[in-house]
Amino acid sequence: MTILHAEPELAAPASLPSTMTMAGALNRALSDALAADPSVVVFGEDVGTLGGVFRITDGLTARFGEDRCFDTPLAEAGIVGTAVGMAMNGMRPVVEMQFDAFAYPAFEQVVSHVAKMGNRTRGAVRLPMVIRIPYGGGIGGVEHHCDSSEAYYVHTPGLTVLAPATAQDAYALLRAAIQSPDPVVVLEPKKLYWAKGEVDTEQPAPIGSARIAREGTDATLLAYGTSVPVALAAAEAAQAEGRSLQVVDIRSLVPFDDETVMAAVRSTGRAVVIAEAPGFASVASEIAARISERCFEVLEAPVRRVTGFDIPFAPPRLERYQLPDVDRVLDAVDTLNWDS
Amino acid sequence: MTILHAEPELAAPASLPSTMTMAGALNRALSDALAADPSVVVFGEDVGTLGGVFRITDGLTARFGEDRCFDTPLAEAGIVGTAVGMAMNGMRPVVEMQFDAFAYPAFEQVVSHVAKMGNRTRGAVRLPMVIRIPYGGGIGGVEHHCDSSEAYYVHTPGLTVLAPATAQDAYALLRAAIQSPDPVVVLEPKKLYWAKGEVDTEQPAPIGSARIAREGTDATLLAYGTSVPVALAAAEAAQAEGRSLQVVDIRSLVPFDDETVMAAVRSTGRAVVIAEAPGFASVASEIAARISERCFEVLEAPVRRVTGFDIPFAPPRLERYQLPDVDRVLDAVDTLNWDS
Amino acid sequence: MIDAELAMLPGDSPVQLIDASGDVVSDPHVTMPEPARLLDGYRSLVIGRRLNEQCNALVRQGRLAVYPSSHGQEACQVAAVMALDEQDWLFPTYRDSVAVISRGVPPAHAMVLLRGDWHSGYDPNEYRVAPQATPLATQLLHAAGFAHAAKLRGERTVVLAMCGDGATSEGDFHEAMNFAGVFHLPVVFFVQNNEFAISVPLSRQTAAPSLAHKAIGYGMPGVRVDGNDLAALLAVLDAAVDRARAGGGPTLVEAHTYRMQAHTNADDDTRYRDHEAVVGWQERDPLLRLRAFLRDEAAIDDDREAAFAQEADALAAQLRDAMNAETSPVPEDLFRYVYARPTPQLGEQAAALRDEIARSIPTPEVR
Amino acid sequence: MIDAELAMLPGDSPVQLIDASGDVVSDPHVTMPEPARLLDGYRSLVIGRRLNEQCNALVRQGRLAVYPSSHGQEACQVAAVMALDEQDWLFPTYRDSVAVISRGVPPAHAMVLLRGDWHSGYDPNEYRVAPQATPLATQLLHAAGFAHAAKLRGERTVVLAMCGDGATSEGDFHEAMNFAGVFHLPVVFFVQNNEFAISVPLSRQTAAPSLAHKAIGYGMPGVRVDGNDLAALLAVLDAAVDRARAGGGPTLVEAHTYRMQAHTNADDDTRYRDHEAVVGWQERDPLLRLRAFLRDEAAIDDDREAAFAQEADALAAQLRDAMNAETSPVPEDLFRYVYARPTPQLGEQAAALRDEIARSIPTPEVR
Ligand SMILES: Cc1ncc(C[n+]2csc(CCOP(=O)(O)OP(=O)(O)O)c2C)c(N)n1
Ligand SMILES: Cc1ncc(C[n+]2csc(CCOP(=O)(O)OP(=O)(O)O)c2C)c(N)n1
Ligand SMILES: [Mg+2]
Ligand SMILES: [Mg+2]
Repeated sequence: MTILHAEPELAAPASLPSTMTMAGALNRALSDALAADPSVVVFGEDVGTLGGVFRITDGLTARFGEDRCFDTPLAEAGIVGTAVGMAMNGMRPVVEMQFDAFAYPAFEQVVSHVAKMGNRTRGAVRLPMVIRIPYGGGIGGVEHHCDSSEAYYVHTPGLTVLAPATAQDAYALLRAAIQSPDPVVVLEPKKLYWAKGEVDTEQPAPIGSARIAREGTDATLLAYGTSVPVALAAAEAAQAEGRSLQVVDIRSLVPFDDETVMAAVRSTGRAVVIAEAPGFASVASEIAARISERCFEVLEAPVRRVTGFDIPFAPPRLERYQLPDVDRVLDAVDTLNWDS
Repeated sequence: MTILHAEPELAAPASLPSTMTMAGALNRALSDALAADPSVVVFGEDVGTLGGVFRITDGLTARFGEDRCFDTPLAEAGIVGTAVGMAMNGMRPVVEMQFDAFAYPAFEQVVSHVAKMGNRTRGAVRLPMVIRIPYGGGIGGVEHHCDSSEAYYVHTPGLTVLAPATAQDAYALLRAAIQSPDPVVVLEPKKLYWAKGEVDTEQPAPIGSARIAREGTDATLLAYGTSVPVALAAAEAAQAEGRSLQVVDIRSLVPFDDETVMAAVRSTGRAVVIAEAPGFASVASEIAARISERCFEVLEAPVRRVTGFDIPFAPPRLERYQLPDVDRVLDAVDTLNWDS
Repeated sequence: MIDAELAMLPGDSPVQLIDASGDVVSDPHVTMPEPARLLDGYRSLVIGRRLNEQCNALVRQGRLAVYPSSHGQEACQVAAVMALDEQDWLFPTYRDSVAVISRGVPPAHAMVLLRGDWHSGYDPNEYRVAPQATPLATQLLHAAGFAHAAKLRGERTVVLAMCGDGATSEGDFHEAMNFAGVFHLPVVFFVQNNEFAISVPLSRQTAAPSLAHKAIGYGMPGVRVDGNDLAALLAVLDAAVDRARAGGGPTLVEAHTYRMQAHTNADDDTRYRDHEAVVGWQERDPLLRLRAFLRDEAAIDDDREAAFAQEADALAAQLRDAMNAETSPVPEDLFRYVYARPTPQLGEQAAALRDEIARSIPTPEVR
Repeated sequence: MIDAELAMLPGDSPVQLIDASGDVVSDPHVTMPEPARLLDGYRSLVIGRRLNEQCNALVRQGRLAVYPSSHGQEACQVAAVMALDEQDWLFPTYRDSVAVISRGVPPAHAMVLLRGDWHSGYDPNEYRVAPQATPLATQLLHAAGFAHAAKLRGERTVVLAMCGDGATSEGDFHEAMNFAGVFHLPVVFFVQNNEFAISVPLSRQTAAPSLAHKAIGYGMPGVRVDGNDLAALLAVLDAAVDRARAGGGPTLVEAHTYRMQAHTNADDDTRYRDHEAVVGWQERDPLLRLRAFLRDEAAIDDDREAAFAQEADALAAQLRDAMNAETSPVPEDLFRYVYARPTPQLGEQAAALRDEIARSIPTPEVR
């Protein structure tokens, strides 16, 4: 089932910084990539005439034609599997999985081929393909429409995994993903699709780089995708209480920016990891484990994790209990041995 | 492709403790379950006449008939998906995925239904089913035959995930899994299929309980499945060097035995987690993060992880470099701030 | 070609017993259901149509998060249920709420999923209706497995599994059909071909002469039927269910119908289809033609019609009231059913949430 | 039934041009390939057979980890490659090493996977041969996508994808066939039906009259052919490749053959089939019948046969020597190709391993 949403404004023609929604930025990134490189093709379910259930591919078929952006039969393994073959044959496919949970049928193709083909062939066959996945909750979606499935992908060697939190990064990272010689999974926080921001199409966001989203000195909040606004809001609230929280937007889950992350945590000595996915064996686990190991001697307190509970995603009318929020983050911050 | 292997001895009739291989213990657990409960059915690829490529189902069709143990069409989503329907209709299906990587086609069924049906129906429809997966390397298997895929399952709420390391636990945990009202993924360390051990069919291994595999006072090694013998060998070697290493066999990944694990680490103040899977966002990450958070004040050193590299599993002639071994464990132990 | 093979291939046109104008179409191979049964079916159609309208209204009023309507497909919804016996099982999709309700599930319980209170609102065992499936085609495998268990136990249960035209493109459709064929299972696969998968037309789902032509590839008969003709649907589904019950194995039934409204209220179908097509299908409406037929047969009169309409209105009103009544889902339930017994970890997490709520710190949604 | 439909259905028996005893079978619809081509094909059969024997020997000598032999299926292996042009692509499975080698890949490179040195030993772009696929049916989707790219660029490339009877049960088979049908792609799906999937007989894979009967469900023609008759295989595959190249779309070709040996050396087929069946297939051997035919046609003489045998022996000897020569895979390679540029994390891990090896601490396997 599809969820209600507004339409992205049509991408501005100029390359001057302009304000747009994340959905608009993604749409712009796709059209710029299609215009820039004839080997780029976009396909998936309802991405053609309809423009995608979230309108991320809005207008692409009209502008670039049926051969560059088209609908496929309703089969996710088929979409990803044929993308593998297209990438083997010189194309740069960008495919859309309609919702997070509907990418699971493609899991074997992703794990056993997308992630491994380059290694299997000693680099003779690289797969420059992008799998776009709207992920996460916060939109009142019913079961199967709100999973945070990033852990499955980051644990799979060979994949690059990105999760932007701003319109700017959404544009820049999707462009970078399409240009990458390696397969990239782009996790799009559907909850933030309609959040607006400044976008400078000339400003790159290198894959593998985290971003200091807010300066702070007392503790470091680490977040990505949907949890970045939560972290920023928490930092804002803490400010009032006289606590200075630094916010790191990981944005590139694989490769992981150890340098920026560890430097950030070393500068404060305290850390809270925030992620919407169930916490057990998750990206948050990895970040907490890395920090705990690499910053051991400077940590004033255990690294706290504010994550989703280890449950199937909640039904719409209960989802607010599953999503990390400002209070939970602040509660976690309060436990960081302040009087040590 | 299938890998060469011996045959399990036929299960001993008596229930007195007897020595058998892990393969024999699993075979015995299946036949005992089939004999004890008419609702138990075993199916999968080549599990019938052939008895499975690892002979775990050897003799079951002959003894219990085609209706109780049978071959299916070659389709893993089909095997798991029909098992869901069978479990909905009063059976206790025990299905075999021939190798770890060949369970991926069933991923959507596992994540979106097996794990969620009980929750979806408020417990009205429980799925008492078992998915057996021979996992891990160490047998010289070619690509797709050696994955350690446990992270995918433990991160999926609703699944119980077990990984035995001994013949005794293999028997007891598989019996417990088949009796469980919830769906259970049993990860069988194929590398240990032919390792022998004492099996007392009367001795239970409760789901959710870790096991102290070796007493020790200086540091705690945490392992499961294929990495338990590595941990024990390392502890043995350390003994010679005058270091007393405790070994915890996690064996139940979900539910996780925090009580036993934290008590063990608190008793030594040092911990090394050993697992064969790629380390990034893995079970080892979770264990390290939990210990780092819950034992923060008693830890003398950062929790170390000895895991597989973040690469697709190595080809047979290079696999020894990918597998954790005694030297790597001892090297990790050496870094645990002994002079602090 | 061998006769056995011919028997698995669908006819050149869908089976029809009552045409769009209500006139009888004679077909030697199929027998017209009893008028009484058709009258009963008409009653269900009226109720189904009314409930579809009510649910659309409830979405507009914000009482339902989303509703995939079966407006125009009510004959399929009703026939699927009428073809089943008490002990049989139905495996429906998100679009099949009317079928679920026809099977006896109280409308308000059927709407729990789409209202967002929980993932499913009824006990499948009480009504022998599986939870409505969202991941496409996955339920077809559950249906096959369910039927396999029944067969192993020698029970006479028949399973009817529903899916759409788009779902036939999924690998799970293939595997379910194949398991059913190989194990000769008592299951009927009922495809409602409404020509669209959200915005994607049937031509993007298959190049086959018809979806029913897939059946021979699994060694089962494939039948095409007019999906807006209740009489034809009953005749075809009855035969398929009888075959399955008699040990004759599975059947693939393709009902040709049309999705009269957008995919869901959230969808904007003006983006991908012109209204003419929709209008063209209005005169093929399943209610109109059956009403005309029953009128000709003098099997229905104004009083009966009024009575049906009244009954439908009453049920719709009940649903409206139930949906307007405030419910408040319980946060603790998030942990209660994940496992038969919550894990220690879930115990900890539930306690943390209880504590958080106790401290009555509101947890506002971050926007 | 409509003619267009009939055209998609396979005949009642597999296409055959040369029967088991080497006699010509006349079939109005198919034309016998030129003797020269058949002679060339026979040469490849001899080589293929010899390589299968050599590889089995190499397994016994511990030089190969495992070998799935195509003994008895050489006609399929050879025909698949002969049907393709230079620029065309082959998507083989683990069983199709002989086809891979016929396509020009040096035997020693083809054996890298099964020796365990690396996951694949040749550059797919150099020979236009995809890596041999192990996950069943997955490569069929790659083939469809590859063909789709060729079609989008207006190239005349044709793709031939191979799989076994068991693989047809996988969802990926369905999705690949369907994408090819819907997008009318220049791809030929070539199923070697050798009656077994490890221990599981064909009857457990399908209840269909034949695997070729699946084709109509995707709107493409399905053809059955004698998989041990090189002449028939060439005629059928040539036609399918020509159709694809001419824009006629995909074809499903089912070759009926038999797996003469165990699934691999690791398999024990005495557990699930009796030897009679195997013996029965020996007189249907693809080499024997083609040799008999060529003899009758006086298209081959003792010298030629001796020359072929010699060539095959030489190639086998080359392979043996290459496999006996010690190679030592480089541990650093484990990190080199995972990404175009190794991540910082892989950099760290590679350094750690280098350091470990430098300290020349041996890393014994724990048993
Ligand atoms: C595996 C999967 N992929 C994608 C979706 C998203 N989705 C929901 S309904 C739908 C269209 C289904 O079309 P069809 O099968 O014809 O059924 P209809 O909605 O027309 O009744 C899609 C793509 C899904 N629910 N499951
Ligand atoms: C997805 C998947 N499941 C299971 C296997 C294990 N396996 C390898 S070969 C084989 C049998 C394949 O039979 P068939 O397709 O007929 O090919 P054949 O070996 O007879 O050539 C199986 C089950 C696999 N390789 N991939
Ligand atoms: Mg539809
Ligand atoms: Mg086979």
